[in-house]
Amino acid sequence: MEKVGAVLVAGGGIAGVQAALDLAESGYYVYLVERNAAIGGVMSQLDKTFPTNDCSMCILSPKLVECGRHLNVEILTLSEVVSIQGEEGNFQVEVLKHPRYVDEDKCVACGVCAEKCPRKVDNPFDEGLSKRKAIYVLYPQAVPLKYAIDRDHCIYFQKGKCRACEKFCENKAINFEQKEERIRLNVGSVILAPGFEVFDARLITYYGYGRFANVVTSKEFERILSASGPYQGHLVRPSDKREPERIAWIQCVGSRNINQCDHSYCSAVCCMYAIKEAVIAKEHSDRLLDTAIFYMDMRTYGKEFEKYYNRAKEESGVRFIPSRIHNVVEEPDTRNLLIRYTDNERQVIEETFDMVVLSVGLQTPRSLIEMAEKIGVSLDSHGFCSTSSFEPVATSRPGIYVCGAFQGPKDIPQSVMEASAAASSAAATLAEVRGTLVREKTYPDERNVAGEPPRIGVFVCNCGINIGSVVNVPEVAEYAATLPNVVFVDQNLFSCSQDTQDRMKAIIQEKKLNRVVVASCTPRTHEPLFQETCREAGLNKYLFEMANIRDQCSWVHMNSPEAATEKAKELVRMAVTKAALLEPLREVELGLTQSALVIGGGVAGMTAAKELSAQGFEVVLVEKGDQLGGNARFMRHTWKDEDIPTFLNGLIRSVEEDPRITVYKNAQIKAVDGFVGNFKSTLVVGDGAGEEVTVEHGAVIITTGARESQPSEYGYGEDPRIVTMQEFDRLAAQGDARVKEAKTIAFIQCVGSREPQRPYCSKVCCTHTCQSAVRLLEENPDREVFVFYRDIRTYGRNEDHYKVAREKGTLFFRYDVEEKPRVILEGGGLRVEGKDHVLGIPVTVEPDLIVLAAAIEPYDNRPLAQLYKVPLNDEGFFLEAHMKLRPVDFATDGVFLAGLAHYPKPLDESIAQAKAAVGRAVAVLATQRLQVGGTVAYADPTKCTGCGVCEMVCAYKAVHLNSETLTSEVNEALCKGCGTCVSSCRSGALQLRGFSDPQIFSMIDSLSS
Amino acid sequence: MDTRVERIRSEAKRLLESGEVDLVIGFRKGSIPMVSRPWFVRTVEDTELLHWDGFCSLNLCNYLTKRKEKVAVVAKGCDTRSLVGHIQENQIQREQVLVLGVPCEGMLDRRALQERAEGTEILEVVESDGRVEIRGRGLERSFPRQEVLQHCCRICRHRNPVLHDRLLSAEVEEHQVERYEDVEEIDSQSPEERWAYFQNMLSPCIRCYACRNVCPHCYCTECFVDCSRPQWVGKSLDLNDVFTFHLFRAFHMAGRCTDCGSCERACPVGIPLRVLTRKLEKVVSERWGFEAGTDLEQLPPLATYRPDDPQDFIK
Amino acid sequence: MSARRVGREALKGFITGLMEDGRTVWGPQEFQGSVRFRPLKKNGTPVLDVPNATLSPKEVVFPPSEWMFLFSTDPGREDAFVLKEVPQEGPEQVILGIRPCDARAFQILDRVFLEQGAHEDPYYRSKRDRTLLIGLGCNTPCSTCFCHWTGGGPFHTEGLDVLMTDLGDVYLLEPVTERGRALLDALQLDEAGADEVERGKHIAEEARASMGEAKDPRRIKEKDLMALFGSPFWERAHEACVKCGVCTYLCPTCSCFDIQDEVRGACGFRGRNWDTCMFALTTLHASGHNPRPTGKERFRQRFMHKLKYFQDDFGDVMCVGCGRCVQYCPANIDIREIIEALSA
Amino acid sequence: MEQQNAQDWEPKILAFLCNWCSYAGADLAGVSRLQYPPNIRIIRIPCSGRMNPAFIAAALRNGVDGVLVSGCHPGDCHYLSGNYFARRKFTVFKELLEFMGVEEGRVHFSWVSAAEGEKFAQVVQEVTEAVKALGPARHYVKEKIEVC
Repeated sequence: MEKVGAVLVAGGGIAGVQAALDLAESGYYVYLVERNAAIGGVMSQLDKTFPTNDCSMCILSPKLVECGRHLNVEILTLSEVVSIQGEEGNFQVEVLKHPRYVDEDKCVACGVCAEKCPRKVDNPFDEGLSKRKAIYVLYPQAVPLKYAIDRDHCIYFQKGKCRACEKFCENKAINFEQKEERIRLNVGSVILAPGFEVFDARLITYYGYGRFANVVTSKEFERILSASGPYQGHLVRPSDKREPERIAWIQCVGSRNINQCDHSYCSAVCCMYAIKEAVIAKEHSDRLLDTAIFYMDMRTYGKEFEKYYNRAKEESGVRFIPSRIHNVVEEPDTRNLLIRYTDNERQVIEETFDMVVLSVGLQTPRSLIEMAEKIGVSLDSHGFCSTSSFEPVATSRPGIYVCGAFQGPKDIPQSVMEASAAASSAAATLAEVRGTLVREKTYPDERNVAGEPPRIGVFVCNCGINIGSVVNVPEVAEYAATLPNVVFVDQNLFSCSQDTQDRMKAIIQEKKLNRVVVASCTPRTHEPLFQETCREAGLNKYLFEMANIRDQCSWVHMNSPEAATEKAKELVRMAVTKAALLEPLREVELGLTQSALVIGGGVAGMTAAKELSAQGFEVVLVEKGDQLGGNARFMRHTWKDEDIPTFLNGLIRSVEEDPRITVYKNAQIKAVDGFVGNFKSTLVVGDGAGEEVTVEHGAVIITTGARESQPSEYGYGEDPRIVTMQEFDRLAAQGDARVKEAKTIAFIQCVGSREPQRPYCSKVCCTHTCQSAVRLLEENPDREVFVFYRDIRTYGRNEDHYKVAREKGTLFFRYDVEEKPRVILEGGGLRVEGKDHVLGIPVTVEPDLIVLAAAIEPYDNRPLAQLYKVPLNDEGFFLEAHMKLRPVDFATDGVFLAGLAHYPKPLDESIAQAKAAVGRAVAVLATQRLQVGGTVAYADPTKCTGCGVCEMVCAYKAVHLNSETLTSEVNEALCKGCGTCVSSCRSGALQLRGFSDPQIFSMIDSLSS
Repeated sequence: MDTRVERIRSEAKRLLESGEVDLVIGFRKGSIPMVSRPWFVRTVEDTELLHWDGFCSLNLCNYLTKRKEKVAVVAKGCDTRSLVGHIQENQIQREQVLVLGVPCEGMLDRRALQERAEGTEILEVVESDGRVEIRGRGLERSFPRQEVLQHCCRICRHRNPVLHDRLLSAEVEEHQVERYEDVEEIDSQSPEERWAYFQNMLSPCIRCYACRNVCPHCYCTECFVDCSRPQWVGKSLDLNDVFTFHLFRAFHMAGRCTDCGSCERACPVGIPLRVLTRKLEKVVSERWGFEAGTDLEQLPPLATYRPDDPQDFIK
Repeated sequence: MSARRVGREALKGFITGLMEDGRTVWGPQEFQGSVRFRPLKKNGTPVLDVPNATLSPKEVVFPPSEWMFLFSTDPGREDAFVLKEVPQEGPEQVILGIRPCDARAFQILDRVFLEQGAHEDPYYRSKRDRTLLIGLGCNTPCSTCFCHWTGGGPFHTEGLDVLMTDLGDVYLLEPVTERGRALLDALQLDEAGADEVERGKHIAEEARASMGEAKDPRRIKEKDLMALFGSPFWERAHEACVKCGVCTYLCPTCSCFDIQDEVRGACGFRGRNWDTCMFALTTLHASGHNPRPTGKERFRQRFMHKLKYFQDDFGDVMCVGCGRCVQYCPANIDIREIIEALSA
Repeated sequence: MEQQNAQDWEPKILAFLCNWCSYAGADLAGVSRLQYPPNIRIIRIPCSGRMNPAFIAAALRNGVDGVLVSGCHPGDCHYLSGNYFARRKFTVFKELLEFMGVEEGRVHFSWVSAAEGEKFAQVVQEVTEAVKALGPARHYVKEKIEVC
């Protein structure tokens, strides 16, 4: 069957958006199917994101806009997948598209309809804490920014009359006649990213959610904190809008609970979001807000999480109370909430809180479970999509991939990672039809305007009544005509409408305009559109300038039309003044080497190499040791109990036999030159002097791994019966008597992790210990297994191992870091002395074997970090470009990472991350040419004094001092155009194209004249 | 003769003879009293004119900018701090320069001495034993050295070279003196008073740019005041433009100025410019714990940051 | 008898007398950390008992910045972009206490600004014509003074209208020009006694005698221009120079200026500011080319101009030996050494 | 008469906003129809790191009564660290400008995120009030030129 170079992505949350962008960038046409009226998913509802406290919308919105604008991403909103026929490479997907009742081509989101709509509805985006109209945009930054009618609440649909929206819509965009449509799409692959829903806290009746106004879910609390939320970011409680002084979080609501909700798994994200919410709530509060988190285990297992937890405890003063809360009681008068718990001394304490936040878990919605069944994708016992550890994004149906919370509860970076991994997997199956369905736009030749005096055309927009009802547009237009260099002025009803765009194009050509100013709305959303029009008219797109007389005049000065008009004139004057100084900017096309270098021959590195090869790219794989395999060589089972050696041998063989993969063992990187698309790396192969090999490559993936550390405590090294996890696995595999004959086994957790020298959780140890305990007890039920731990962090579905381990009789003793268990070697015997935290009594165990969960630590990554100009974090792991949304990228373009070099993680996550790195790398490699330049800095060598401050402040290593000439040079391929170097340059040698000193000074000057 | 002079000459001689350096930059006696002149020594004969006294205050780092040859330089504490800045800012390579460090007891203030001569021209100054004697027609007076030091030297905390390859005399004791009394006094005034103070202070400026040109850290090929595209600072003696020049000159010195005092000494009309640079010195020290030119490894304060830098002034 | 006398205590009255008829009287005054010629206020006294002022009174007739034209950039105005002359009339003025060296310097400036045939400078002309110079002889010349090398002397009268001699208790005032005589006559001052005139002569002779042997820069005129220009001497001579503008801005004879337009809002002016050959920008061409690319060329230009080109063109060196450049140079560049070297 | 003028007087305030956070915050204020005083004029720059303190000086010299510079919150910079470098520059420049006699309250700095429309409106309100309280710019303004 013929393969199809298009992919359908179901779900427009962050995972779906990422997958869609990666695929569109690497040569596939994408249908992005979203059941809501706009993409964005749950992330768009969040306030801040852990562990960086980034504003969620701020980091998400650029991706949404990019998606909305991408020529090869077709967004189908209000739509859902009904059925999938066909097979891998060629599916027929049936999509049900619900009517919006608003013509997307005509709606300019002026908002008049919603203003006039008389029907108020609970706003689900604010979790019902605020109202919206029956005609609505999902949220202000929505993509696509188009209104939709909520049929269930629309007065016209319910009662047959009203149609106010239709009456007031200047653009005639309302269409009550729209009908449901069934669309058939032919695609080569499908990616499922439908997301999750939060657990319905009403089901746990004893917490009073739904009955007590001040008991809210964590998701509601996100909206309460959000500046664009129901209370504009003022932290108040729902019952009386009073600022709370005491807030409690109750963890594991709908997670790790089989009594009320049948969810035995851990939802993996709640501990971190609760800490974040507590910290942010404190920041929001003017008074000293008391925050308490009631938990079972704090599961801060991710990168930078433990430090975040520590800071919350130590700096922000968030209280952490290890107690499972049995119920919440409301005080009827105050509507305060009473919580009772036992403290460390086993005293019963009662505390009153103004608010209680329930940290609700994640679950797969029922509708999704039904859909999965219909399309033949199998789910696991928890209702999540079942995948293998070795193919973590492949569903049971070939050609259909999965990412995000549908694959299992997880946080944003993991979802983003899987999204890129799923994109990569989908692309791999369709490699031969890459580029067959994508569209490319062509433009007329650019008119050379050099030497011409400026001929500026000014287009003043009414934006329906958005501008015109406040700002006196004719007056502004008349004024614009008097400004220097202005040769043409026009007024538009809607500048952005298609017909106006066509007219603008004609005018630019007819009047020989060489600069264009549009006075309308915000360049953040509309500049690309008008620039596009300029290009279509044969004008360089940088000869365009905007004056924002809507968002900055009419909308914010509604009651002072004269002042708004005056201001609009000045903004136009400033824009015209700058426009006169605009110059056509050049975007340079660079060729690139369509191959990659992978550094590190562990599972992550080999997976990356295989995946790249599957996508049709040549790969050089460099391993510093003498064999491939990395840490996996010492591992027996995945967390899903799959056999690792069999998988590993297969992988090594396929890598070594792959004609597109060149493997260098005993090799290291010595020197690196070049930049994205055009790297040149020099390897030294072999021992001693070694042979030098130069590799040209367009991208590099760093997968240098990490290692188990050598414990320095608990008598390690003093007795052969005290071993590390990795040693334990090896002994067990070899059938060593120390394991085989051990009757009593003690595990000690957090050996070297979560300590000052390694203030991070090693992530894999708890699950490994629980899994090992189960195996030991299965082998011999008479054994005794003891686990000394601080928090059991069997996140996600690994909680099952913890549960089974307990059921099989493993005894768990929690210890405090100040009061660690002690290992005593005496008279040839081993003894572990600790304390049972729950009962408060001493515990002594005399084991035959002690297994230490030794921390995972990075190798010395500094040399490599310097060569590729990428950063490390404080602990020596590589630091990605953005912890939330760019988990496998570096800030340096063309360099990616995966596996343990990034942070400790289990095999399936390493594999997913490796595939993700490939997904991102291919987005670079698949483009034949790189477009660089435009708004970039440049250095004037005659002014440059070579002080190097530009180089020091550039986050992208785009500026460097030429050691010969001692003057700075800007690499346009690396420059992102922030201008930090420019303003740091004392001698004025650096300038930013499009935002140069003369241009900005001219605007300042024009304001005063 | 001062043993330091002998050491300077003999080191210079040795370095030139051995070919270790191509050039030695030091001082020779000036053509008039209370002045010394930078002296560029390339031959052994010329070493005989090398000199050292209480008037060797010019910052010789000024002459190192973008030199290509191997050069030895006679340097006081402040000169070496400027040198650290120069090395960090790639104006010279560390390997290229051999520092003949001279621990400094402070340089003498020519203007203060002249004032003490009460109208009589000083024709000779003799330094000995912590005292300074001035002589002229019918004039013979002597003062404790400490009383007639330059202001920058009186409040200096780095009299010993922070960087040197040879030390030409025993290190002198460093003093943790209060550096910002005058700055704090201005700080305590109202904006009106401060505005009036600086308008008054800057009004004699003739824009001869001596302050800029004697400063080792002002090495821009084109100074912002000379820039014509855009020419945002006027070039006349309009006090607003003069003010802007001094404002931005000082701003460009933030975290770089070592308070060597060159600018103030060079100013022919006697403007106390250092109050501006020391204000910023105080800011970078209080905010970021930074002291210019004391650590080759520490990035200049405006070329680095800490995520938790103080930001009380930002809404 | 034409010499007059003013008792030290009567100086204020004398100045008040000068100010009648609306005359502006410029005199040396403390100005922050320096002594500058500034218009005297009513009842103000000049500082006459210090050596020479930091800046020469050149700034009275050739200000550091002056507006020449005004214009509007408002396209709505009919006269947009039309240059309009800034009116040049002003009051009569007297420079009181100008030293003989600085007065000689006015003669040098006259050659540049006035004696160029058709190219007379109206801005200078206007101020120069209404300025009378009452000079103060130098009783104790400084060690940096070398006016006698350049054809002047501590009591040299060339360029002055009146010579003033400090006799201790009394100032002796001797007219030099007719304008000077008329001014003194109009003021109805006491006539000086013959002994006072005699004492004045004696002080002048003593002052001259205290100055030591003069070197003669006129010998440089005889030297071959290209030989001087190409001399290896410049290589090392300029090394210590930091290329600031102190020497030229303080020099009473330097006359370079730069013309600049400045627009503020919808109005602008065309003005001129002092400039100096020490700055690279002075000769920077629009193309980016600079015929004096390094400090050496600029340094050489200054001295060649003063000591050679000007002499070749006008017969005199463009230096009056006031010694300011020697005194204020941050790097101790001493023009006397240059004169010696070039004339050797 | 003068009293009358002082009451009528409205300050002119110039704001420099980074494209990714504060300009977006201003947009959100607009989208949310938050009303704030009309005295402010906005110049968009890519990043607060682009902010050259000379722009502030130029604005004041040109007779602007107040200046606001706003960027992304620490850690949120679209260009990773531009705002951190900007913060250092602003620290030094503000201290110096005020030391030399420009009144505190003429020049303001803020961090406004893309989600903080409300905060943007509030900052503008505060800045406008602060500048109003100071009265028209007097100190650092270049004298006007009159041509008859």
